Amino acid sequence: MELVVFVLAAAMILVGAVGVIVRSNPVHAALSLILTLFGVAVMFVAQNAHFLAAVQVIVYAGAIVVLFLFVIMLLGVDRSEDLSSEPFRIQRPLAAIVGLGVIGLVVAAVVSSRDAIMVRGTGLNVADTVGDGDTNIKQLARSVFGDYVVAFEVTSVLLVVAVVGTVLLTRRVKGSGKAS
Amino acid sequence: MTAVENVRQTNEGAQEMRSRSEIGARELLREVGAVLRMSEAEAANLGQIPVDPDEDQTMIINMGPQHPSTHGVLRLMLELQGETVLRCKPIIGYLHTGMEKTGEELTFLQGGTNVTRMDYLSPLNNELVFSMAVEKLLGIENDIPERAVWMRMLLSELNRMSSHLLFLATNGMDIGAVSMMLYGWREREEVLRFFQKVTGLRMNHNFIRPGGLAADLPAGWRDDVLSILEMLPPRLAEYDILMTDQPIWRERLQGVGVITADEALALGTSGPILRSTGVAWDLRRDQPYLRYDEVEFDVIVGTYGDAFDRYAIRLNEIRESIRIVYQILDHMPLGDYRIQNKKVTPPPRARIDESMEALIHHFKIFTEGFKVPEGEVYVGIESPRGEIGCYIVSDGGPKPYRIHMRAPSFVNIQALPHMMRGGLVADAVAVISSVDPVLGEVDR
Amino acid sequence: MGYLGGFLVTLRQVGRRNKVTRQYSGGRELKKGKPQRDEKADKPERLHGRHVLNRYEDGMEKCIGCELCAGVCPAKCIYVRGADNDPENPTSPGERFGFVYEINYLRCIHCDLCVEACPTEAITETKLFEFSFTNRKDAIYTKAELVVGDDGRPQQLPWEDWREGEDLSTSGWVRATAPSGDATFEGVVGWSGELGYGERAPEPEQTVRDGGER
Amino acid sequence: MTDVQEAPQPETLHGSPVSYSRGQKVVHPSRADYVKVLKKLLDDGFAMCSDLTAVDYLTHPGRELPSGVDAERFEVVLNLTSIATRDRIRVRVQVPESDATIASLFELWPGTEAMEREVFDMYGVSFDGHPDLTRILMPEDWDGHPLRKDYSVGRIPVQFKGANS
Amino acid sequence: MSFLAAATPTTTWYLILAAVLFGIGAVGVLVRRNPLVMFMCIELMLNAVNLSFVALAKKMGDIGGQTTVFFVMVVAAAEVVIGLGIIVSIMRRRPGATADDISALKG
Amino acid sequence: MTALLGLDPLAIGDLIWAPLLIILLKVVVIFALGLLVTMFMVWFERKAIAGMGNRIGPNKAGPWGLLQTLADGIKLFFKEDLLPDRADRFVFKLAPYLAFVPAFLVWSVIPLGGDFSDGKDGLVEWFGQTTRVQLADPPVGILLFMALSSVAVYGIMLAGWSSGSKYPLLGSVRASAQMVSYEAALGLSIATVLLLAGTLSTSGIVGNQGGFTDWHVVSTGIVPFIIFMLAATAEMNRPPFDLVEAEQELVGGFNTEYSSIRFGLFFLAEFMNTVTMSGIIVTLFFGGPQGLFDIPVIPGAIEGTIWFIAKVLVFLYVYVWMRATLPRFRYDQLMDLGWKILIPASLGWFMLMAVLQLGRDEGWNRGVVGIISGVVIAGCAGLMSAAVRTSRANREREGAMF
Repeated sequence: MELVVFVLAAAMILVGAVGVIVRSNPVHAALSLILTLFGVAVMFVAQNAHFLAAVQVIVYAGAIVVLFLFVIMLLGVDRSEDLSSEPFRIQRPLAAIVGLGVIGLVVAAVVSSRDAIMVRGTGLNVADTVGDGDTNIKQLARSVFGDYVVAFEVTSVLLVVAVVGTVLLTRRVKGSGKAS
Repeated sequence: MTAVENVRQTNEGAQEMRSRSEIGARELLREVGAVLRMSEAEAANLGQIPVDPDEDQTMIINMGPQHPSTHGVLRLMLELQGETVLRCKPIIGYLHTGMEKTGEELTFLQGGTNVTRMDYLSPLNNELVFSMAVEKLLGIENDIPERAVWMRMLLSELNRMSSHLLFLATNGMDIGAVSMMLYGWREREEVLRFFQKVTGLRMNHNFIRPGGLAADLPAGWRDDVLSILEMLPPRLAEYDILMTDQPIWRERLQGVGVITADEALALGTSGPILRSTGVAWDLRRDQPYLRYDEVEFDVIVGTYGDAFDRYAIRLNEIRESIRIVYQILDHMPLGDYRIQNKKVTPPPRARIDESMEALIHHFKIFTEGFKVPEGEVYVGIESPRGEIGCYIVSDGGPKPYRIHMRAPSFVNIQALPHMMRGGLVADAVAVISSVDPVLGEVDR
Repeated sequence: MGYLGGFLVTLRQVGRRNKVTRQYSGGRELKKGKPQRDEKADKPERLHGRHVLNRYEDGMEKCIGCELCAGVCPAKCIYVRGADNDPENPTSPGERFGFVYEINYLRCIHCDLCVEACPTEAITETKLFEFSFTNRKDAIYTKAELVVGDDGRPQQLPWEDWREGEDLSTSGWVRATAPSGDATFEGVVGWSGELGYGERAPEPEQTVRDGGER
Repeated sequence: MTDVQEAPQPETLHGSPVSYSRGQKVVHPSRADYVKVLKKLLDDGFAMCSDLTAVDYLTHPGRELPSGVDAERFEVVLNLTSIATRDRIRVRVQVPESDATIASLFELWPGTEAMEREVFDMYGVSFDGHPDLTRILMPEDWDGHPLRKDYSVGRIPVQFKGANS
Repeated sequence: MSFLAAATPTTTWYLILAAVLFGIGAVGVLVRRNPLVMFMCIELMLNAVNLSFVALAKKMGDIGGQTTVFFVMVVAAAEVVIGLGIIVSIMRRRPGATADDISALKG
Repeated sequence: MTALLGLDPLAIGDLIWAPLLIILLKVVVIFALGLLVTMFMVWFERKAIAGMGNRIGPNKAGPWGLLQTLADGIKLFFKEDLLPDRADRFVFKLAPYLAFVPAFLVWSVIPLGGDFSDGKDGLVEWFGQTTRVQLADPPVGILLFMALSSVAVYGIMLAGWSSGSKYPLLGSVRASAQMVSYEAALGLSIATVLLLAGTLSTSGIVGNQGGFTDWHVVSTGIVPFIIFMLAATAEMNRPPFDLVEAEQELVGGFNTEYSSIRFGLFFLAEFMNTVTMSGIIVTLFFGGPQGLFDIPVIPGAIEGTIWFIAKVLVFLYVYVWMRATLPRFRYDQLMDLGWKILIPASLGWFMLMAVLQLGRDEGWNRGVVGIISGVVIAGCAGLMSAAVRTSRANREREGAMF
């Protein structure tokens, strides 16, 4: 059963990922990205990370990709990009080589070090065994607001900075349009 | 340049709004209303900017002729930046049926059936202005029986109510208050039911004729009118609660579609649009016709010239009309409802059997129509939408040589681009609604 | 109040007795023979509807083929051709009768000018306006369809939806008996008798209609 | 039967003859004086141009005009309204067929824009200086000007069953 | 059902999947020129990392992995907001800009 | 695997046929119920709004027009399916399903009934099996709802974009901005509930609301409920926030180019959303299937469902009522309401509740905590309104951009 889930989700992830890089239309690329994100969310559930799965969908699919689409529509750049022409002839083969190289290296590292992965922490509380549905969330909350509370605060600041920065970036002062 | 050459130059698409890269600065300036809105220096400054089509992503969108809120077949070309309206160009003519040409083919007796179809929301006012113009040409305008005059006032004011009620309905609908739509129609229905009782038709009555009216008021008319007058005020109070007091409603209309008094005058607008800018111009009071100088009523004016003022003016004009109708009920005299002029009015049916002369008159009026002396005349009255005027040239025959109707909506529509500029698409809808154009009258 | 006041207004309408709309489906008969639940709006006396050609009380047709109605029609929707009566078996009391009489209802605007023009009160309008056609031919009513039946009632054609009372008084009655503004003719009947109805009473006098002397 | 009641001494307004039609005041400026007279009328307080239309006098040439005004085929008719004095005045300008052009009043009353377009559309009278002289009611590719008297009315025969029998 | 139960995906499977996803994302960044799509490819790479974090968190029994993923998501959101802001302001000025035009940022 | 199906007690232990059948039955019944309720909702809305407009409403198909929706559905199904020339074919066809599926999935996490009295925790005995009257009860139930409602925007956005037409495009741009803006207020108002409930599971949230005073609408103060109600209305494009469709402005917005059954799916999704959103409101704030009193005669297993339906009906009526009464907001007013009022208010209220909760846990003096937090919130509100005023003044000074 778990295998079925894995295979289906992996297929979603890979098809989506390939779609992102081969679909010429940005909207289609964004749709493929959603497919990948959903696959990843399913993987999260299979790994007992329910909360993250939900957040994955809410944040990534619900906000980030919506923003992408919003920008695409706002700018009207939804015309298909011509993928057949390339500015540097060497770019694509090079990219393929680099990509394959990265994949190969990481896979090799994973395979060679698989025995080195050992149980380090106190273990994940899983609802099936504990019998409390919220256990994963509680554990995560304790971690975020306990051990990593400084990181949490810094991230909040980062978000605020991002919001303010974006507002400044896109604000159009009257008269500045003439400058170009 | 002769006219014929000019025609050849205007090819398909000439009416349409063109993209900024295709037009010069002057044309652009005119379209955004520079003539009215900006100081010369400001306009000149604007004109010097080279228009770079890539600089801003604008979109030209057609609102209409098939759009739910363009009140028929009005077509607006809007240039949008995001949702902000930069330019607007009204394009009309989709309902053009050549009524002025048809009017030249119909006798003065039949003419009523033609003009009544122009502004189909206030048909009685159309008939009234036509009849008054014909009567002026005939020289009988002072001989119209009192009862006919007061009946005309009664019908005209009731028609104003029904027209304004429909405005409230459509305005509510355009802003998204769906119930208001039905309430407006509901109340208008009561008025139309009275019209149906009087004239036999709900609209396009052909009831007000040159020389008087087609028939007398039916039995029980006073009770019917009174029931309408008693029904309306509480309903209007409901509208106040539903819309006037509603903060969303105010937010949607206040400060939207603003026009100043100078602009409104220069553009020739009349009626509630002109009055919303603070100009108290109402032909009923300022150039009294019928017996409007004998009744008491207030001319409702606005202050800000925005869509809310125009809404409030129409709402309160219904109240004023109620006031007038009460006075009409008090005044309504007995007597003839048609002028006793054998050339204009067909004889009573009972006389046909008695008198050969009456039969001849009957035949003459219904086949050839009555002849109207040579001359030309313009009569303007206050229709619910503004000044409706009738310009008739007669060559002495039974048919008008030229009949021209000054349609208030046709003129008012020109104010749309000036009111819409800088607003959002939703504001554009509110503005169209607040101008309340009737396309039958615009295109004629 | 502000935001919430309107809610009371809308809520107050719920359950109101006199609905604006009525149970009406365009005159379609759902089940043959069963009484219809559909109701039509009440029609006032003067309503302009489909025309009829009337007959005298003795069954003679009133139309004399004078073409006044065709001449006055602003929409040019009436076609009349008169013919001489057969002296042995006259169709109408006069010399001539309407041999061909047609109205094209695709053009008729129901302005009632024909009714006013008719010197013999031959053409009047009933209160029926629910008649629709699926082809242009059906829209042209010939004399055979327009003329009243032997009981003086309009013929009820299969595609028309007649209801109680719609064939009773006709629009022409008010205008034809009206004094055209001439006070001396108020209350005078100027209307010849009709098959099925006899002579119609005149409208009440103005003073009565206006609710007493003023 | 005449309705233009000439005053004992020809009345003029801003140098143009004035007549009265059914008691309504009518000014008859020449085409050359047209804009000038109207500018003066605007300054006189006629702030609103209620109506602008035209008449084609092709089949009715013998109409009454005050002396000094030559009848031409077209006549552009304006109705001005003064809000201040609650007054109306009518302006009739003769426009010859051979050169059916007249100055536009767009600069004086921007509201004449649509009305002038309508006159152009219906009569083929051109308005010099009009910013956008295109057809307004008729389709852009329409031939001719429908309200001219030599433009036929056109008829669609009404269908009857017995008309041919 | 037995053959399905026989092969249960281990952590290694997840890690390899993450590696492939990361590689695809990297290739996308190198190949595509539309800045928006490049951005999406970066999201792919981030997701690959997230996936491996979660897989390892389960394997190693440490909630810290999931915590990290949580932070990555938040940072990703912030990054996207800023990135899209920049792209919008560039594209407004020159529609059809590609990644090559971002050199305009150098001012 | 149990993780995927949620914590239904049926699924714990060995898979045997009877529970599996019950699960399947539940899926079928709840899906059918969803469709049925939606059909009823369409009829109900039309009938109720007709009443408010002094009309009769649907009255021909079936008794009191009950089958009107079915008739409309059949009609839509047999209509010609139009595909605009400039449409993006694949996305155009995909979009209705993207709108439809999430609307139905939310239905699966709402507790439709159950016996919450005497610590029974919503479990009922049906056919000898203990189960919940709820399709699935995942530990992150309410987050699932959030996720699905944020996915639902794709159907609308993509429908507008793929039509290749301008009005739908405007509609879809409006949709995306509106959804993103109101999602935040929605989430923050839910957070207040979660703070009290201490769980993300929907049945857990219901279980936390025992008596009337424990209903979250009371215990969180009424503010989060009002915010949720407004944000939810905006989230599902109901009037007065139906800018996405706004037939008076955008002709129909995103679904302008849709016809036939594809339009039907959008239509269905919209009304399904209304129903599910009412269900979520009842679950979050009004104690879900928990009753105020015992209804005599009726067994406890069904009683909860009756209460649930009654409460949902109230909200359905409120939605219809709002549609009949309120004029539509304008785009900028909508954004102002979302960003300047709802989000700060929900955030402030969340902080207040958090502080009060903390105070309760730590045993602080309630009055002091209340006063201090009140002062802080008032200060923040003052700052906020000052900022809003300044920006409005700036905007007015700079005027519309041309």
